[in-house]
Amino acid sequence: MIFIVSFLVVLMLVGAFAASIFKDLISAVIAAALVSLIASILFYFLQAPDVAMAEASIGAALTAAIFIIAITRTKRHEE
Amino acid sequence: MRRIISILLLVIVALGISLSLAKIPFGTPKTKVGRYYINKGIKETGAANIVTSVVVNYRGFDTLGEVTVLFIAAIGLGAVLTASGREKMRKTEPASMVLYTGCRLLFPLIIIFGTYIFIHGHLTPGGGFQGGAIIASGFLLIYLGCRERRISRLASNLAESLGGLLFVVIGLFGLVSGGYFLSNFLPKGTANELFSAGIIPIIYIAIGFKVGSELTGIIDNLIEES
Amino acid sequence: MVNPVLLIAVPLGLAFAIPLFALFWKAAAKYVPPVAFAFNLVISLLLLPKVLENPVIVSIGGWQPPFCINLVAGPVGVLFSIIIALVGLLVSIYALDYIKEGAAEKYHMLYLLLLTGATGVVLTGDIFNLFVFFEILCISSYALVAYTANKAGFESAIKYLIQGAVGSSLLLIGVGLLYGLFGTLNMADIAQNIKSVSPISVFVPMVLLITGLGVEAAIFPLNAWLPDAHSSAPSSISAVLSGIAIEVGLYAVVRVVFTIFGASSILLFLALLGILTLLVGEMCAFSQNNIKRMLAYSSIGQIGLILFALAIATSYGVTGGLFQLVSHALSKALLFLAAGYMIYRAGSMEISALEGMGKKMPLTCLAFTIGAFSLVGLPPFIGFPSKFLVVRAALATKETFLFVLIGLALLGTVIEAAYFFRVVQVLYFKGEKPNPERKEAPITALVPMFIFVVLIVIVGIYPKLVTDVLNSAASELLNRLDYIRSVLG
Amino acid sequence: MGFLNSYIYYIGAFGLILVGLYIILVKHNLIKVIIGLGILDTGVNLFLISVGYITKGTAPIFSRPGIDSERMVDPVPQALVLTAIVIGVAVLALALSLAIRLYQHYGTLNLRKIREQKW
Repeated sequence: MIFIVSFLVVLMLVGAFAASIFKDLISAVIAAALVSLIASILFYFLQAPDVAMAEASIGAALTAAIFIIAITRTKRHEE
Repeated sequence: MRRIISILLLVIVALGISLSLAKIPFGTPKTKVGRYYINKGIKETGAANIVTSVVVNYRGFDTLGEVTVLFIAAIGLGAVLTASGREKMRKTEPASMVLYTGCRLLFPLIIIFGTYIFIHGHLTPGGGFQGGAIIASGFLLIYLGCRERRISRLASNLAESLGGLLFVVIGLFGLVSGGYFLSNFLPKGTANELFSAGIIPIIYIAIGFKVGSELTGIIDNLIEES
Repeated sequence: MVNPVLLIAVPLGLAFAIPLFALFWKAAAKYVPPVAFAFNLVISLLLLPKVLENPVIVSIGGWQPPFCINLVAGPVGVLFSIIIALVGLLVSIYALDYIKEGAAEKYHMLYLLLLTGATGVVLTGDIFNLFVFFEILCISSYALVAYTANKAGFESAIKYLIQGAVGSSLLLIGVGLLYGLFGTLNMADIAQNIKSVSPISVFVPMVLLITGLGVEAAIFPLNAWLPDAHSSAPSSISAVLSGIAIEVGLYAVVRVVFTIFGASSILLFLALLGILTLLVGEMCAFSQNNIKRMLAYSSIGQIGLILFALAIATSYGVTGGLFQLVSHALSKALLFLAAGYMIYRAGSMEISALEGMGKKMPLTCLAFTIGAFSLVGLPPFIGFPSKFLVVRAALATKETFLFVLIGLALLGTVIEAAYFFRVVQVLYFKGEKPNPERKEAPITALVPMFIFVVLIVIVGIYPKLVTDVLNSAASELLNRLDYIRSVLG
Repeated sequence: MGFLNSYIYYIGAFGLILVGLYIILVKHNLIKVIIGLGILDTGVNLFLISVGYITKGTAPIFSRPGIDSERMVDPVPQALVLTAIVIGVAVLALALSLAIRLYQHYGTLNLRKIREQKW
């Protein structure tokens, strides 16, 4: 169990770093959505199923969608 | 330069927080309020899901505020994006047949699933926010797959208003009948049944409609070309 | 039975109902905020005599604190809710004609919700609930700053939003740490147990809370957003942002420091911060050519003075600080309202463009002048007794450090006087045209300004009218044990 | 191992908070900054939930009779986080709408170039 959790935490932090490094904003948003998704799994491990559901549906899915809509209406690449 | 200063700042923040965290060991019970809710919650509110009883009943005022925050965001987004006053247009390239049919088929299922989630909020994990978000994602699918369809702005505004009003009116009704704002004035029933927990399911249904229509409104406003 | 929860629930319900009203009558939206604030004003005034004897504690949902959210309508809360309702009512009357373009219905909803959030912040007795109402206040002000829909509005709004969002995240971390340490969110309950853990681990959440709330209160290093936001918003919104929003932020800081933490160790630091805020604000205001930016910087200066007075933490000091806060709320709201129509007629925010306005719009300019004189602290306006009380409080402490600081504060006041007199001089004694055509502001603007002027003059002449309330408010802030006892019983 | 067991969630939460703050402080692109705000929010939420956890706890739901209520995790932080998630998405949506409008006016999202206002 602890190994799975550690692996997920490391993956999550890597995702957060990737979100800061990627020049392509869509990729950065996907990385940020990955962070939210892993956070939602961690919420589930922490016995918070309500929060896990909210994070997965609001934090990961909808937020990523509105980010992508906004990026298509602005510019895709960071200068 | 800016980077170095920021990193120094972050190090200070990290040190400070870790200092305080030493007194909050992970995994040990440390709460008195939470314990009270677990021990008394099911008797006092009738909801099997303690988180729901905390969200809707014990800390219902927070939830009222939270619904208001989302309402503000929806209005504010509308004010920011439509302020130019220009006529709205949308690209209407038709989606492919498979996508179109798939979306039409999935949409009702998603709506039913979302409704199920918020109606059963007091029994199982989930509730108004999660259900509302799922409903909004159903509408997002419609926006992406069936592009010529439009959601009636009027209907979504009405759902928003009525959901919010219902919440406040139930609260005020509790004030009149029970002496306290948001007090649970309906019979509690037996736990783990659909018709139980007094006002909790009603409020969660109101929240579900409100959150669903607000998130849909946010997506709608963002997706429209202005 | 008058219940303080009505102060929050009724305006919220009305705000939710505005789209429904608009179905039947398009123009209904703009009449809802005046009605809501008139209701709030009546309810708060009815509550006032009762809370002067004993604070009214109501719990939401019918459980005992700390197991539910409770509202604490003490003298401080009711004092603030009266100010909010009063300023809100007058500014919403002003906005009836002032707001013409854009999505007016949305403006009125956001305006109503902004001040409802402010009322919630001052009444709540629960730290997380405070966070939620704070977010209502902040998010509606982000949207309203962008309401003018020009470059400057969007830019200021996004800067304000980013700083505000970071601030509220820090606030939330602080709340989380407090919950981890004490297992409760009720402010009185936390205050009761604050001594049971080591001071070091309490220090970190305190710093986080002060930083988070300080962004909205515009305390010195955290106030970069304020001049942009307050100068790009519509003038009616600048009036409530300057007159109410930052004061409410300051209230939250003071409530956290005094009631929850009972921290006497950082008071001198806060006093120093206050004077720094004051000097920075006044000096920047002095060098501005844009009248709204000048007023915004002057708000920073005034907030610094209020923070300094509150941080003296004697009975005199806190009374003086609260008095100064009331006087700033009234005077600055008046100044922004008057400036709004002056800018509208002149077509520019530059001070030089306002030349000769004193002849074109004599009543509006007179209101502006009275507001300016009151803010500087000239008798017989409200600013004089309040500043006098602050100075007296600082001198009464007999501490050299505070003497030095109050000397600096007086220096700031001199700068303030210099730039306000410059504007007044431009209004009346410059301008070539001998007889320009007169075009006053509409009656919906003149009436609120007139009421503000009347209040400023009356309270300036008879400060006794408010000192009773201010004294009991100060003693509520200073006696945290009474607060704890009245909430937890 | 004991160290990991007791601190891994805190490490994750504060890692996210620090990365989020770093993005906000250092990056110039507005959308990037808003992504940073989202990551910061997630980190704060994860921290709040980990505060309420009890080792070997169960979810605070009486889904069937006879569940041991002694080992239920604290429901309050979960309620707070539900609120915080919704507030977070509200702020993000508003920020993105402002970003769209700024792009229409300035043609760029670089915060260094969006500098009409000065001190």
